Amino acid sequence: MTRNRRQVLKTAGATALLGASAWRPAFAKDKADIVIGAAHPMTGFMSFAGVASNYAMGDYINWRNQSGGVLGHKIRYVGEDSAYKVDQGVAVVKKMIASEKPSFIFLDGSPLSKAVARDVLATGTVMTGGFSSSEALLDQTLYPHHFLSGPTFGATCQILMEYIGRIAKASGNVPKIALVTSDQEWGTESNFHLKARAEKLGLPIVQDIVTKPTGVDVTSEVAKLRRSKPDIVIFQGYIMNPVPEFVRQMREAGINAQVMSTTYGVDRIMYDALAKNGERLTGVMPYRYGYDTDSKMMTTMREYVAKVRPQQESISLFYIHAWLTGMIFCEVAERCIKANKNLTLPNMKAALESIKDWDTGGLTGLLADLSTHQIKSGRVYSYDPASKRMEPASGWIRV
Amino acid sequence: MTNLYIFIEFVLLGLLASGLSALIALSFVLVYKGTHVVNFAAGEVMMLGAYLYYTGAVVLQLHPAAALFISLVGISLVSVAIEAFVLRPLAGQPTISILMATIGMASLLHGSVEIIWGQSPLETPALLPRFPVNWGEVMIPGAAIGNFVISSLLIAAVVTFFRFTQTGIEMRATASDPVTAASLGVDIRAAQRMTWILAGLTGTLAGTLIVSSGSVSPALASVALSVFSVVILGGLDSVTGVILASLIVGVLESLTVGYIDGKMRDVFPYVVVLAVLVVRPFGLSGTHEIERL
Amino acid sequence: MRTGVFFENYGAEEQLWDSQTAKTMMAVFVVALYLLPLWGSDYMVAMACIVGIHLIAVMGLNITTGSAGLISLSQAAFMGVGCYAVSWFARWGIPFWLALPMAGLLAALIGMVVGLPSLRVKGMYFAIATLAAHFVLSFLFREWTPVTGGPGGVNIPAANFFGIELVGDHRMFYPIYICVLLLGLAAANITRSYVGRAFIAVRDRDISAEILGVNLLRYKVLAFMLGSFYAGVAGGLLGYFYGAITAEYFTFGLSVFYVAAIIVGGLGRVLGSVLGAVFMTFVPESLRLMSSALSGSIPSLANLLLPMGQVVFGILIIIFLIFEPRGLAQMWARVRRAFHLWPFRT
Amino acid sequence: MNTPIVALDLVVRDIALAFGGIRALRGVSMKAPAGKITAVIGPNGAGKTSLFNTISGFYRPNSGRVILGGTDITDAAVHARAGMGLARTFQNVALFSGLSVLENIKLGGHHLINGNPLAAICGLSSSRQAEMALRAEVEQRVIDFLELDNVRHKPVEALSHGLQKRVELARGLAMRPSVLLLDEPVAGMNREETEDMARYILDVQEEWGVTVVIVEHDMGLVMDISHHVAVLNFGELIAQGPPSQVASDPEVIKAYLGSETSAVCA
Repeated sequence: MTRNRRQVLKTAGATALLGASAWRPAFAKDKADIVIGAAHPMTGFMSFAGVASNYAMGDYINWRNQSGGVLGHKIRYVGEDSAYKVDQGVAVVKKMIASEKPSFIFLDGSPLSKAVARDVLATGTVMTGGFSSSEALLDQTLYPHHFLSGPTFGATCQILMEYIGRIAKASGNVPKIALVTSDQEWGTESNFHLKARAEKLGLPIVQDIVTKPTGVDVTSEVAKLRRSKPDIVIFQGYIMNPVPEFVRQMREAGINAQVMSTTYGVDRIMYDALAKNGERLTGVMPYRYGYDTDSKMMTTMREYVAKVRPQQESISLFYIHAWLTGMIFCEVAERCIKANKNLTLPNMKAALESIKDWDTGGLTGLLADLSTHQIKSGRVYSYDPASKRMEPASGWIRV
Repeated sequence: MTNLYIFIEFVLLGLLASGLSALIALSFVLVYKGTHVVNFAAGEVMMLGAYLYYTGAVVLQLHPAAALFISLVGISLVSVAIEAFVLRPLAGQPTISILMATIGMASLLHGSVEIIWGQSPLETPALLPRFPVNWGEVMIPGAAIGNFVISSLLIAAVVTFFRFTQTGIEMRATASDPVTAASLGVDIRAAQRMTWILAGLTGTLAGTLIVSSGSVSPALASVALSVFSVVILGGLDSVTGVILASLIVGVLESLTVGYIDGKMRDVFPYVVVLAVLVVRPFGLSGTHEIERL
Repeated sequence: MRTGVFFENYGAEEQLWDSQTAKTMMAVFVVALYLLPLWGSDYMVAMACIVGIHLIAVMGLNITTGSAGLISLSQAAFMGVGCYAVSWFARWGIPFWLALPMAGLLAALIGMVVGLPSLRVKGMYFAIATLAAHFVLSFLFREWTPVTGGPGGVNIPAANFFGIELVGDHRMFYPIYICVLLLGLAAANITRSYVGRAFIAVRDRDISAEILGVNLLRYKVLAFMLGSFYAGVAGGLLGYFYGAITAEYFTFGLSVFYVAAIIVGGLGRVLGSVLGAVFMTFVPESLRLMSSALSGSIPSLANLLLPMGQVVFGILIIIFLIFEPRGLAQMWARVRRAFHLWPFRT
Repeated sequence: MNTPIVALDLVVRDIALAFGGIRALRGVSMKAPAGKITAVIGPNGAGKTSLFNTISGFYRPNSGRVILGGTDITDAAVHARAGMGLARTFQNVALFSGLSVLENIKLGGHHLINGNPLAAICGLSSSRQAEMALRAEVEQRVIDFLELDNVRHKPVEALSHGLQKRVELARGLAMRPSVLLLDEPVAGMNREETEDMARYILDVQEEWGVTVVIVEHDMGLVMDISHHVAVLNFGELIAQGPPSQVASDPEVIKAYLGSETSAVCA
């Protein structure tokens, strides 16, 4: 039994390898398409992000193709729905790898990124990026093929704390900080880094509250917060709810602390909802906002969206994130082709890590450095009731 | 001294929060009493009601009260439909079938809501004025009191309805012994239909109260799941039981947040529930079904 | 073509497959299935692996809920137990073929701990009690970071079979489907032995069963533990299959999915589990494929079609409950009979 | 496997049973002699079925003992009593709809297969053999005996009420009982079915030598087949003895005139 089972396994393994390495044309010579796949959470509770990211990748790739593709290579885009379910996502990715032979795949978050890592590595010809800024995904032994199109949660928190620290130094009085964290990876990881950084800078964390992700009733939490009379309350791990209600009750309870957040928590849906109650959000954003006019790539983006989807009224963080990821995919491909190398993982990894002072067309403010598989920069913005927008409150900070 | 105040405050907040959960729990109990089904679609019905309220108040620009009325009417119709097209055909089927049917309903409603209104949260106008209360060191936020008062009034209304109105009494009769009730000329179908409507209404009111302090999103449905601890603790078929249980759980949650950790908030009640199950399998005051051969 | 079945002795009649034809057909099917990695596309193999894992969990639930009538809403949670278990066993260098049954046993053990208090109540009350168990377990998955890796989840090193790294679907396929076969046979044995009879007796009329000599508590706990064992093994395989897993995977929704599968497939029958698991996995998948195919041509319609999944799921459940309460297995039986009697009866 | 059945006598002593205020049984003492047919009769609500349920352990008596062949089983676990030789049928048919006729009958032999469930799950030959042996015994000693061959594989719902009652009897016999309690074995049967059942009961008692205890309303049947009759009224034993004697007992007649005049036709 065992022996012939082993044989079967061997043959099976062999066929698998064949399947993976079947296509191997001297890539640069004939103008083969570059295939970019994506598993977006287009349905389910992350759909607001997934729909945007799907549009973004499609838009960017069309735009790029219209302007000549990557050194004459056309780019083919395959976007599918993962519903933010690991099963479905994995099925999608496996199918994609099998049928489309993509060189790059956009993934919907860390659970999926982790779950497909092995298969992706096994192909040896695929690089992945996507949502989630979890530090875990930078582990080079497990995920050498993956990169983050922005700073890790940790880095963003670091930026925020640095900012608070500077203000404190300038004004001379040390603010009392309270953390309100949603009980999920993004929240807890940020929470950890915020605390670590605060300790380093000697900023006192007076309260550390953890809520469930879909918390509805927050009265007890506010009561708890009230006792510690914070000057700054940092919300982590919330796209929107229950922050507005939380802040509203804070005010009723006489807490007039400044409200802060980072990355996914500083998008329009959040600052608009807060603004409705006359609140002014402050937070770290790794990119420029969609309405920013100082970035030429952002202008291009806006114009393209206006052309293909006039009904889309704003450009969300998730859209920018995916668009930038598309840019990075193409940049990696371009560098490989320039060096006349096939799109194998080692080559692509090398290309990625060679990206040091890369102009993202201003999306990231500073020139991007992806040598560590992430872009460790961001800027603090503050809501301005006059312009009804988030306006820069600091310069671009690299950590 | 302050410590005492803190304690009082958390207890008070817990008690006030229990109003809403009692209201939701009530909608479970009504259905269980009437039809011996745990209605897993309760959360979705609640959510649908809230969305109807949103549609009325925001899309149609109606007065919140009018919007609420519309959503109540809408939910009554939905409840009737559920009863007629899903549960009536399944009458006499084993428990699991009926349980699964309600889960199917839940999925159906959830999907439909997402198709119609999308998944992202939508702003909803406030239904009640917010009047925060300060009492010495103790401070009660705006929404809490209003919600509690309204919910307790509603619960009281439902209870009186069952105690004193003809329909209510007939419904109780049907619940306890359908055959006899029928033989005494009670229209069982009507009674059961009424049960579902009533459950739908209580759910909708709870849902609307919740969302009227901010925004509505499909996540609202999961609130019903978190009320299960109350339902088990109180006993599936005991109104007084769940009222008592919701008070206990409310205080428990509030104190957990206050003194232990917000993370524990969800799970702590369930630990208590499992413990209680060991001692009182049918909850605090659920009736022990007498076995017959 | 076979028209009827005749037996020489009782033993023959109680065989798993009642006739030579059936036996050969079964054999052909099994062989074809087991050669899938050689003829099937990568995608087919991948889907087959996922279905296989779900199938194991479903077979387990079909013992607990289908045969013994204990409605369990915590199957996914017990899968989680199995998954985290193998992540630890792997760390201790225990080979996967030993880790899997151990994971099953651990899940069964925890199943017993949960079962004993819950089994004092019946029907809905029991269902809700298992729900409580689900919440407690999934809380532990999320929060007990030293053991479960918290929200970030755990990594499971690739299964290693005497030097062969079982990475990729083509290699994971065999461990999965060997488990499917073994556990499937076990389930079949249960249904045709006194154990299975006792389960059904407990489900149909527990008091009468007790008076007829069935030890109620013993068999209820046994049924619950068996279900948990299957879940544990499935969870273990899941871990090896994905290599990394987060607590988000083992949701209440997944447990519900399994209950739906046994209802759609057919309560208390192994065939029911198979049909249910396959059907419930492929309906949403095909729906997704359809919509993504449409999204090319008619984007607007596709966007509408995408969230249809839940709606279709719900409608399916209800339709089955109302029109085919005994599930696909029953339909299959009818079709089969129709074939055997053809052309004598049409 | 065909071990002969040892008939035991069943004795209840001063059994008292109360549900809240209602006193269902008030110090009932009676004896069902080994290998004989004993009938328990009495008007509706006299406590006949309560007595059966107490004997099988479903009700726990407030006082009094149940003694089976000299051993006190009052506190024995309900399921354990099957192993001690106590079998019964139920007033309103209690067959398992999920099982075929054959499986229902085999379930009676559940306590005879005292193997480890794991053996069965792994399909070890030992447990397969046990199954086969049970099947063989059931086929030869019960199914043929009660002429159920042609309905073997039918689902129980498909059977007539009369047949269902017979399957219940078969299941009782499959338990290889020393004492067989029959709760209204002919309730709801037509004349013909009743006569068949009567014949079967007699055959059981003669060929198997089992102690049979019947609760029955049908006076005709009771007087025809039973050797010993006990009369309950309002939870009290008002008479017992041979049928003829009991039938003429003034107490009994009064009790029945009080309720069921029809009964005196005996």
